[in-house]
Amino acid sequence: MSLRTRTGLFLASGSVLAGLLGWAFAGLPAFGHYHGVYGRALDRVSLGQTHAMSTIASVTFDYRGFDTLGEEFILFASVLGVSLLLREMRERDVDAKRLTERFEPIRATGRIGVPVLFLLGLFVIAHGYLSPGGGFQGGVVVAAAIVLLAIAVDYRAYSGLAPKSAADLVEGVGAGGYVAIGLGGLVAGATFLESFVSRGTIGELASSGTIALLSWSAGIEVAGATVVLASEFFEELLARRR
Amino acid sequence: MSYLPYALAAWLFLVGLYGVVTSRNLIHLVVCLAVVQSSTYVLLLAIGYVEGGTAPIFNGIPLGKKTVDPVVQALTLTDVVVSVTTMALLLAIAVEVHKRTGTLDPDELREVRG
Amino acid sequence: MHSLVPLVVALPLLASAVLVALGRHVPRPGPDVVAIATAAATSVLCVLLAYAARDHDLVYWFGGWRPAHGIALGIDFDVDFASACVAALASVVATASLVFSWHYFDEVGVLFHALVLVFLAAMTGFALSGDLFNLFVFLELMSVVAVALTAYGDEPGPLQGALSFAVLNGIGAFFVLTGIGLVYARTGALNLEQVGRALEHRRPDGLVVVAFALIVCGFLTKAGIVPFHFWLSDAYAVAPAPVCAIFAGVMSDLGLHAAGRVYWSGFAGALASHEAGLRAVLVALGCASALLGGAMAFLQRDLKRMIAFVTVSQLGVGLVGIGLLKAVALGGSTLVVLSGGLLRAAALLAVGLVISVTGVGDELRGRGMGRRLPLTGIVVALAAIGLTGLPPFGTHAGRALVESGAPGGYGWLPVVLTVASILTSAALLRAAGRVFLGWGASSDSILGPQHVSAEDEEPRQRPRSPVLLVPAVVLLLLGLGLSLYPSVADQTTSAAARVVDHRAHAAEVLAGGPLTATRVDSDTFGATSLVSGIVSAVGAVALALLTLRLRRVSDLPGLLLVRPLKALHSGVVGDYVAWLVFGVALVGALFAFLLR
Amino acid sequence: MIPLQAVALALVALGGLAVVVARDIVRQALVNGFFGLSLVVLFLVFQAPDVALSAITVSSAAAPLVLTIAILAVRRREGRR
Repeated sequence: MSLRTRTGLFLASGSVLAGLLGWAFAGLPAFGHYHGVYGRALDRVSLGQTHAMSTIASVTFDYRGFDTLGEEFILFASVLGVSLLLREMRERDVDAKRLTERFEPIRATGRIGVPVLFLLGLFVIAHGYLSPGGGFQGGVVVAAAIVLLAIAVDYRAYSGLAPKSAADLVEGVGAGGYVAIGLGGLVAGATFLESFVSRGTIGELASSGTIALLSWSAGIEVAGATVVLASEFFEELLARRR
Repeated sequence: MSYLPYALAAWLFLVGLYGVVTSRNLIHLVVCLAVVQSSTYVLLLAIGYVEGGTAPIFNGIPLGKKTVDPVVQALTLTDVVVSVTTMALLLAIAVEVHKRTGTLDPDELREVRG
Repeated sequence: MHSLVPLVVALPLLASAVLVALGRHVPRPGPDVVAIATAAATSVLCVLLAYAARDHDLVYWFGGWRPAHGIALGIDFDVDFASACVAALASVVATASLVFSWHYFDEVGVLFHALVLVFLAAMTGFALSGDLFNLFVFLELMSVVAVALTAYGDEPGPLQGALSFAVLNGIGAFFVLTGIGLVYARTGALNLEQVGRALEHRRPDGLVVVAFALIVCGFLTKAGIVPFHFWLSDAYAVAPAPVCAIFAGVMSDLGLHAAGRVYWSGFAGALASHEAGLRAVLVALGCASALLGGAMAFLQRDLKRMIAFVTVSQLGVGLVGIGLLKAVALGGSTLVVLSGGLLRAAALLAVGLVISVTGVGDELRGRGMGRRLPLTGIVVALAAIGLTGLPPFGTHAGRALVESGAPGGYGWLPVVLTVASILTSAALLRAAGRVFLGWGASSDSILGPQHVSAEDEEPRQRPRSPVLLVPAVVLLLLGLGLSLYPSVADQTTSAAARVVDHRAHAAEVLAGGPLTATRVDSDTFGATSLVSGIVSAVGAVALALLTLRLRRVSDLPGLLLVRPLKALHSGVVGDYVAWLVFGVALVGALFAFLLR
Repeated sequence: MIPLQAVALALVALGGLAVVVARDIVRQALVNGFFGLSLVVLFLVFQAPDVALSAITVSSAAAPLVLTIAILAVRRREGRR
């Protein structure tokens, strides 16, 4: 099809689709007036059952922890995919100095940023079930700190700190750790992903059972995956000209 | 007024699709795809919103206060992660396509057809 | 038995993570052995689950969150016989593919194995999940892995196929997710059975009808049903053969399975009074796929792409089975999916062997190149015969059940299915005759595009380990033999009857209610099914011989409509997205018209 | 609906359109950053701090990083031709 016919076909069917969506959305409860049984039930029982202050955390890592397992492997698999694609075809040699030159302006701020971000990331992972945050958000922040090290300080220091095999190891441990914690429930005689450690006291850092463990393993996986991802893309950029 | 958030979801879905259909650059196309996906965040969160409700985190708020739906938020969290990973994978493919063919224009990629 | 349920997902995922973490330090046969052993163990687990689920579902609640007062707090796996069989199909094909790739790739990193294992887990999870959002998660996981594997090409060509795959399936998944959002807004539930209960009480309005349309269209995109199929053939043409075998054997079938499951568990109660309209739409889509897939398969010269269209056609038959909305036909659909999937995967692995030995995967360029591979040729030919549904082999039992489920007014259905299966199998037989026997002409303008990359490359002959053929033979025998084992047909129809009885099913899942061991005797194959099976087989052989005899397909009368048909498959991702939106709008509008 | 929500909705609506019509990929990457931030604001006024937090890590770190590098990698190869 020419661009024109294609756009025409899209506009015609898109307007039908718009009509359908409008028709469907008219049946939604008015904005702000939702009363779903699932959320209400969880709001009522979650704190007592899971000892997690944040219902989001208890949904993410407990009631629907199995979804999160799938989500973690989506990240895992797409990073494997990127590695497979870019590693395969790359012109090997990497020119490490060019990266630092390229990002000169952010070097100064970066030096301070690295440790601050790193600690912030760990904090966000640790407090996910007490306040907003958790493994996924914190993991990205930790990874951002490591990546900033590459840009702001020295790519060689970065690749020394996060060589591919180490990053792969971290990623595998994070993803496998989630499954292993899930299997821990089975081994303890309960079900997969059932909390098999003490739930602790509400509000304390050591509370909420496996939610904390799962959140940490997600954090490790996300940090590892993001670092691998960033390295692959960096090297794509830094590959020496042929 | 009270249906505007849903209208926004529909708008983002269709506008994003329009971008995907008419795109002449794979990187542009990938970003448009992310716009389509952002429509699902808006829809999910808008569905679970409760007027005057707070976030479902019982840290300092009195028990029994109205909260917004926690489930849709957990779903959206997953959705956001899916979005960025898909984007990274697609961008890697786009870079690879460019490396092999020297073009990013989807209309010029007709090697496999018929 | 219950605690085995999560293992079919957890085991491959864990093995995959271990491979990535440590695989770098393990020398070559190590990762292969680990991956194959894991996939084989998963196959055994799935077969055990199917056996355990033959009379009633195994319902597994993750985290131990059993439903309270009919409200599901967590996520469940609802293992019924059909789902467990589809999961078993996935793991058997994945095992075969891993065995095949051990000798297929000269150099394969550990990442490939890790990805195949994640793929396997995603497929078993998708087959078994009883939760709408969890289905979405596994749908996305399947897509991400499959795209990565597609792009992992030994093919030097552009990655266009991988890209179309990612974009089309991504958009399909967003349609699904929008539908899920609508359903959640109405019912406050994500568990399929709970959704079904909540929707049943009200007349379906715009929200329910559109949500159903969006979810079904999203799953049919994965299944590659016309007009959502465009990405599929391009992806197959690019992906390496062992990966293609998984695509052809299982991945598409899973989309169909999910569509059936979502209808019966979630929407059957709400839409019960509109069965006739719904049936018309779904059967029409199925027939369109069966015929268009057949025609396009017949017009291909690229062998993998040909099998891609065979898949489209066969899944059309599967959709007809689901769309008839009858227990017998649903059971037949499962059987078609199972035996057809095994046969297509076998054919693809055989084609992969040809590619591996000769370096050519093209019918015309490969003419006569397969003479030294007689066994491989026999595998392809037998798979093609099995796909015709020649009694009593292969897809015969499944198709017979589908046809016997056709209500009044659908008497023409066997004719359509017969035509479709003649076309698909004739295409495969023609290709087999050309490649393995050297029959027919060496050029034909109508088959595929004139331009094929690396046309003048010197064909190679590489000696290959005969082990490479073993997985294809095993899949072939399983696919051919499934129908011979009569209790399988009984089991699938009984399982389908339990799915169709959706109220009892919901009670079973949500309340651990009384287990109804419905027994249906499927032994009602009429004379029509025998006739249509035999006619398909004879017709396919005859058509294949005719085209080889004519020397050119383009000499066949009545091929004038071919060029526009082929032009539709333009390879441009924007076109495909436009067609996808067109399809959703069409299905949605038809539903709006018929189901209100 | 409170006015803040209406403003956030309008911002996101305009942002989405702007991302699509920005045909130059460098400009689009920039606009996309703003679109991401407008989504973060929307999530905050929808009382979804968790989602906002992950959206901000994604739209201020992960997405721009891969996008920028992809664009640079393509540009670099174009320059070589």
